[in-house]
Amino acid sequence: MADAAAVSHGHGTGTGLSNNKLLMWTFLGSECLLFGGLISTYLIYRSRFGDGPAPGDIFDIPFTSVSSFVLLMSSLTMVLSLSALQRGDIRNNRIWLLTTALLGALFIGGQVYEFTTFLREGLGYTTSPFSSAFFTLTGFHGVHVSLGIVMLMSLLISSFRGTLTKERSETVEIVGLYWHFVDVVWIFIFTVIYLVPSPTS
Amino acid sequence: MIPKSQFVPRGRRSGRFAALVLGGLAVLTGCASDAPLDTLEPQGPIAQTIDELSDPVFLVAGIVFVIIFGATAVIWWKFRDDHSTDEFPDQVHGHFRAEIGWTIGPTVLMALIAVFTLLTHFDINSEDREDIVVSVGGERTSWDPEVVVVGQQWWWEFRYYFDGLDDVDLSDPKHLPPADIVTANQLVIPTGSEIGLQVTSRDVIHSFWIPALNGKRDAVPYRVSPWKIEAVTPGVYFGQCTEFCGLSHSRMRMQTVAMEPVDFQAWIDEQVQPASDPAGAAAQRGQVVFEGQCTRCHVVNGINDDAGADLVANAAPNLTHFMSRTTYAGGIFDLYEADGSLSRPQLEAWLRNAPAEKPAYAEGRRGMPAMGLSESQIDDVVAYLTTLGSSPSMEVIAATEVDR
Amino acid sequence: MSETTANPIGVYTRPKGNTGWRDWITTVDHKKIGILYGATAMLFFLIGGLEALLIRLQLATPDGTVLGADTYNRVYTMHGVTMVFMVIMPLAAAFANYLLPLQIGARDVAFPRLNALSYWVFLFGGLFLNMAWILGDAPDGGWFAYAPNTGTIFSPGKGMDFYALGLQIMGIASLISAMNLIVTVLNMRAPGMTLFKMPVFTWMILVVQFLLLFAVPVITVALFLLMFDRNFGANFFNPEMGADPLLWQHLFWIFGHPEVYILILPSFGIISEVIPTFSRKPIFGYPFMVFSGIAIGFMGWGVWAHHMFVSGIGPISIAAFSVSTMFIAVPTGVKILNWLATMWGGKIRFNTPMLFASGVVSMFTIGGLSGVTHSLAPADTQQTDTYYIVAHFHYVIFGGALLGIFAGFYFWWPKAFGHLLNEKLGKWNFWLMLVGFNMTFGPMHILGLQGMSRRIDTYSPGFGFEFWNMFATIGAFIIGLGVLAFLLNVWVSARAARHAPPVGPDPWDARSPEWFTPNPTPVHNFDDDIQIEALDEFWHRKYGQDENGRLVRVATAEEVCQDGSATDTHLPSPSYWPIVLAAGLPFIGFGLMYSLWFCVPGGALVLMAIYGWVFEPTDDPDGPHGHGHHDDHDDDGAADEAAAEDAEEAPVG
Amino acid sequence: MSTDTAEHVDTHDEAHDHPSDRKYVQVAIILAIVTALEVGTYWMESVPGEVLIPVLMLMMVYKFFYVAAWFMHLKFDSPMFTKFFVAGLILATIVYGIMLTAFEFWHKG
Ligand code: HEA
Ligand code: HEA
Ligand code: HEC
Ligand code: CUA
Ligand SMILES: [Cu+2]
Repeated sequence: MADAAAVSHGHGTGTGLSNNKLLMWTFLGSECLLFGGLISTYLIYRSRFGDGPAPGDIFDIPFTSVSSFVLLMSSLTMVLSLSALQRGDIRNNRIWLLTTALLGALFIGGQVYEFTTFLREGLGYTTSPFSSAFFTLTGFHGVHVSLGIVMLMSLLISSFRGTLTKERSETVEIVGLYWHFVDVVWIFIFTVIYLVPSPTS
Repeated sequence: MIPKSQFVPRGRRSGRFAALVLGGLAVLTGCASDAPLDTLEPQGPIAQTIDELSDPVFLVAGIVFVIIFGATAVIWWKFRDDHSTDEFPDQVHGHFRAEIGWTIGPTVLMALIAVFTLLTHFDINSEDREDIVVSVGGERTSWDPEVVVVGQQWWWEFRYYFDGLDDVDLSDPKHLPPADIVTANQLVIPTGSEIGLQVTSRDVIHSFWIPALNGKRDAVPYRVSPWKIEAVTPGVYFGQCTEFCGLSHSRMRMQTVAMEPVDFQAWIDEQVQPASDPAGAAAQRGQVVFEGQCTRCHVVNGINDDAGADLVANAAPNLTHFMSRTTYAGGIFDLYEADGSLSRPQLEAWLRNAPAEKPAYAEGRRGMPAMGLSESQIDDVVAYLTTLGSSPSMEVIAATEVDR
Repeated sequence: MSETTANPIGVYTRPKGNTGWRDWITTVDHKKIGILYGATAMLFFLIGGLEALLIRLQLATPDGTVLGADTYNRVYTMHGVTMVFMVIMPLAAAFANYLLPLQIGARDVAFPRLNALSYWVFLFGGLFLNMAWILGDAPDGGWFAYAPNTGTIFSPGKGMDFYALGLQIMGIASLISAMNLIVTVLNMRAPGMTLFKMPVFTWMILVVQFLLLFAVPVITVALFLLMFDRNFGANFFNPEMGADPLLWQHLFWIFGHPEVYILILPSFGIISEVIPTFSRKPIFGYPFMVFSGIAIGFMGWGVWAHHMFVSGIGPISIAAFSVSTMFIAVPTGVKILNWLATMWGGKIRFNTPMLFASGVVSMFTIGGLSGVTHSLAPADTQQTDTYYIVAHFHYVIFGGALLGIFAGFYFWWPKAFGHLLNEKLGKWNFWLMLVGFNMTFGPMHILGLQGMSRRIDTYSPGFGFEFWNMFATIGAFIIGLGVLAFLLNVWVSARAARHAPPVGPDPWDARSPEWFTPNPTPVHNFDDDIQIEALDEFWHRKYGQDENGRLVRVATAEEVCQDGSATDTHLPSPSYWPIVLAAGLPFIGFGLMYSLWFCVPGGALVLMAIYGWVFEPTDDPDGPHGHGHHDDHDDDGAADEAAAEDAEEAPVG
Repeated sequence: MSTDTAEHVDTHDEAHDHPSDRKYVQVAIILAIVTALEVGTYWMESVPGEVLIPVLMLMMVYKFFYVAAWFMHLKFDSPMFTKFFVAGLILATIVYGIMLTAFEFWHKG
């Protein structure tokens, strides 16, 4: 009877929206406050680099631009994979899922490279409030991307086991929401942290 | 003795009244004169300004409370179910106008209070200082009266720079530039002048508070916060560190000693003198011990300079004029007995094993360690310490007494 | 309408899954979870109360020697942390879990397993934090843990690590349950129940969940930064390296102020149910009640720096925050006056729930008014960090939140356990608590204004503090007697109920939809969907108007109530994985503190649980774990991912 | 509401108003162009900060909402989702904005 109720009273009562999707959106709303806090911390500390390297000295804008671009494009491939699945095109769905994961991995690779370069140039995690805030913010973002990759790989596995079907495209959509969110956070970070001129020592 | 209070605050009764209503216990308040930290007994114009804001608000709060509570009591009584009828009460669902009324009413009331709050707020945060002419080492200077207040675990340091603070770099509280006067736990000010304070800390956050003279201001490490203080009548005004600062937070007190300007000048004259070599064999032996053991932390002008102590805070009380203070160790011990003689057993106990007298993490380089002195060494060091500075007036000594 | 009934898989067989401890640890039933929350929180309440009694013993006389400075600092810190995070919040969660689905006419919450997860995470977080006592290093930095006193230099022990990690873990619990309940309220309401037909309690809980949703991440950030400072040498709060200690204060209080409304609003919700019922009138001004709750929720975000009036932020900031704080009195005042107006003209029965609710109205007002006196920044420079503040917040928290929760206990006890609590003991409970409470905290106003600082382990004679401190200590023990009366009541009533007839469906002549179910609530909640036409639907089915427009009873409660006889309702199946997942978190915590090796079993547990969770067959907990016929069943798959992500990300970072 | 029926209805609806892959690619191209413009400012050293920063912010906000609108489907999905997201965003912006103000961030830069 519940089924009947759900359908027939759909508009009067619930929102008619999927629980899962709503859950993901509430979560993303919450994440805004998390990243907001980290970004603000960074902004407050970006000029407090002590004797260590300053952000303006050390950022490699061309390099980061490339990896930002990579992440941006992964959003495209993500949405393409969803749209493929919604059409029932399992093959393309898999291809785009994999591409997305690879692009994400490429981004993470770029971040690892960036971090090691910074380390070599004398910017350790404990060097200054600036360095701590920088690594924490971008590290948090990196962890989010990495978790996204894990989710994408799980989807792929699930797809190969035959359980990721057109009917379940919502799962892909929800992972996609997460993925795009991580992307827009980076859009923010890239502009505000990298492109806006930073203090130099 | 120094009169405790001639400064008669206005509007006090209402505040007390409301406080009592809030406490719900109207009868039994203690007499305030034995409460040296009382916030409702302002002794200076700044505290007075605050009091004049809060008293009426206490009153308003008291009235609101009486109204609400009265109404509640009436309702409870009048509308209790006395089983006299089976009638159902009217099923009233609301009354829009009434509700709008009691939305707007409090809004207006709060807006009114807000106006006065802002006026007072900007008043007590404004600077209204006038230069004071003092003579320092025989030279007359015009001093913009500001004192640097430095908190550290668990005592206060006060630094006087008679050339003004414009050229003094306060950005690193652990390495402050040498000052004309450095003292501890008792802030000495002249009466009748607004004294600026620059409050900072060397380790964790503390809070500087002399309730009779002004509200509090946190001492935040590596931040310098302006504050001010003013006393009208000479006296000793008590204070307590009010931001939790670790183990001995409760034992971190301070006092403000307000003096007539002439007395203040005399105080300056004494304080700017460096220590001279003591007379007397015991004191001389004591000095040797002191130089061997104590100067690694403590400064005595004329013996060692502001070198920085072997402590997390990088500082221990400057002892050059130790005897000119009436209290020590964060203002928790009296240095003198009521008759003006040295309170020797307590001081000896302190030198024997300071952490036993006042909890500290001495092994963590916070607070004064047990120095492991022999009893005769302690006697000698006490003899030496008594040569450092001259004792204050009996008035000040008497006014310091709290517990007796 | 729960998602399981939407994916019909398996029939819940009552006897099998419904008895014994196995059932309690695997349950996903919101009612059981509610009870678990409540019982756990009451246990922590005894611990927190014991700590309070120790505080009072130490302060009873000047130069007290009961605890010593070091222990005292740990005791009061743990008292604050315990009471806030492990007592009031979970008690509110207990009511929210138990009642919210019932009040909206739902079969369960939207994500039953996530619900179980949030309880277990809370429990393990709380145990983890209290483990600090056993391991000899309870946190000692005060509940708001101001930096840099909480850094490794000034707090070298493990205490503050317990604090940071423990709160972090409990934050995960709050966040999960906030998301879950928001979705539940939005999506699972009974047919006809529009948002503005929801009971006020549900509304207040909804507002609280939004506050949690947005406030928890802020303290999460703060705790992460603290943890990185302490464990990995970061420089967020190390002023010597150029950091600013005020950053911590901002982050903490951006969370902390919404937090105090998180503490109070559930209680406001509870008494908004109790007062109408016992006044026999509808709530006065329902829309105002709802909107003022929302307004409090909003305004609560703009006032945090009133905790920082003396910290040295600029005068302009102080002025702005001072004024914004004052206006919070407005929506709160609307509530108080609307409760009074609800009682006005009513026929008030002073049963125990109503006594407690009336206590809230008057006692909270005292606390609120002292709050207003703090909001005047200049006045607060005298008040802050004195016992005047301690008086304020105990009046709002104890006099507001806790008394309200006790009102809820007495009111809904029959709903959960099928019998009433004893009225006589209930009155003892109430009066002892009320008198003791006023004796304890009333004098603190005076002490504070006389200049007694808070967080001092001792005071000297001569400051005028002696009398009232002794008085307050006596009061605290009277509160203790009140608490004992409650415990006694629980026991006595349960025993008495064995021989007494059942309470029947409607002991209070209640109003809201949770009373459509029989007492105690059957596992499946509702036999049938209820069709909601109005606020107070339950009441409206019992009463109508006769030809003269007079109110008359048209139906008995038995006629209106469902009889709980439905047997074929599809229910979510129990699961092991929530508890397993949660059990992994403390290990990860220990790993970060002692040796990263502990993280291995912790992480393994978490991973195993996530895997198990995702691939769990949903019909029978004891059945074979093969792949069933409902492969497509993954109703909270995304939720799992979100949760898993939190769970992993939070402690590992 | 994840009944099979509801889901079915959902997908059905989506098929109607979801943009085509072509549209997605177009969106991506626009995003790429804006990014290129943004990065381009890096070499414009002569532009003063007062001009540069607002322009950068504008482009960032544009990208941000463009992704949210198209890739996250907020443009055609239920406004409820937008509300959650925007609520978080606005709250974060205001609250942290005030916090930065308290740190005098805007003066000191
Ligand atoms: C349940 C929790 C709770 C609640 C609801 C409140 C409610 C309020 N609080 Fe309180 N507060 C705390 C818990 C709470 N507080 C805690 C725990 C602390 C200390 C933290 C710590 O330092 O450890 C604290 C500290 C605190 C401070 C900081 C004090 C300091 O440390 O210096 C301030 C300052 O403004 C403040 C203000 C207020 C105000 C204005 C309200 C308002 O919401 C109150 C509004 C209610 C009323 C005003 C009463 C009813 C209204 C009427 C009857 C209408 C008519 C009234 C008027 C027109 C005035 N609170
Ligand atoms: C959130 C809710 C809450 C509650 C309910 C309470 C309840 C009580 N609190 Fe509160 N308290 C806080 C929150 C709360 N507190 C906070 C946040 C702080 C600030 C901490 C800080 O500064 O960091 C604080 C601080 C605080 C202080 C100040 C400490 C200081 O600054 O130095 C004091 C002092 O008296 C105090 C006393 C009490 C008392 C007597 C009770 C009583 O009401 C307690 C009543 C309960 C009992 C009496 C328990 C009864 C149990 C039994 C009788 C059974 C015996 C036990 C067993 C069988 C195991 N508390
Ligand atoms: C490792 C550092 C250290 C050493 C060595 C040390 N002290 Fe101290 N001393 C302190 C500190 C810190 C305080 C402040 C303690 C407090 O108030 O909590 C202090 C306080 C005092 C005071 C009280 C000062 C006041 O005005 O409050 C006296 C007197 C004193 N010390 C004497 C001595 C003598 C004599 C010696 C050597 C025998 C000595 N100290 C060695 C660190 C030290
Ligand atoms: Cu210093 Cu408290
Ligand atoms: Cu607050």
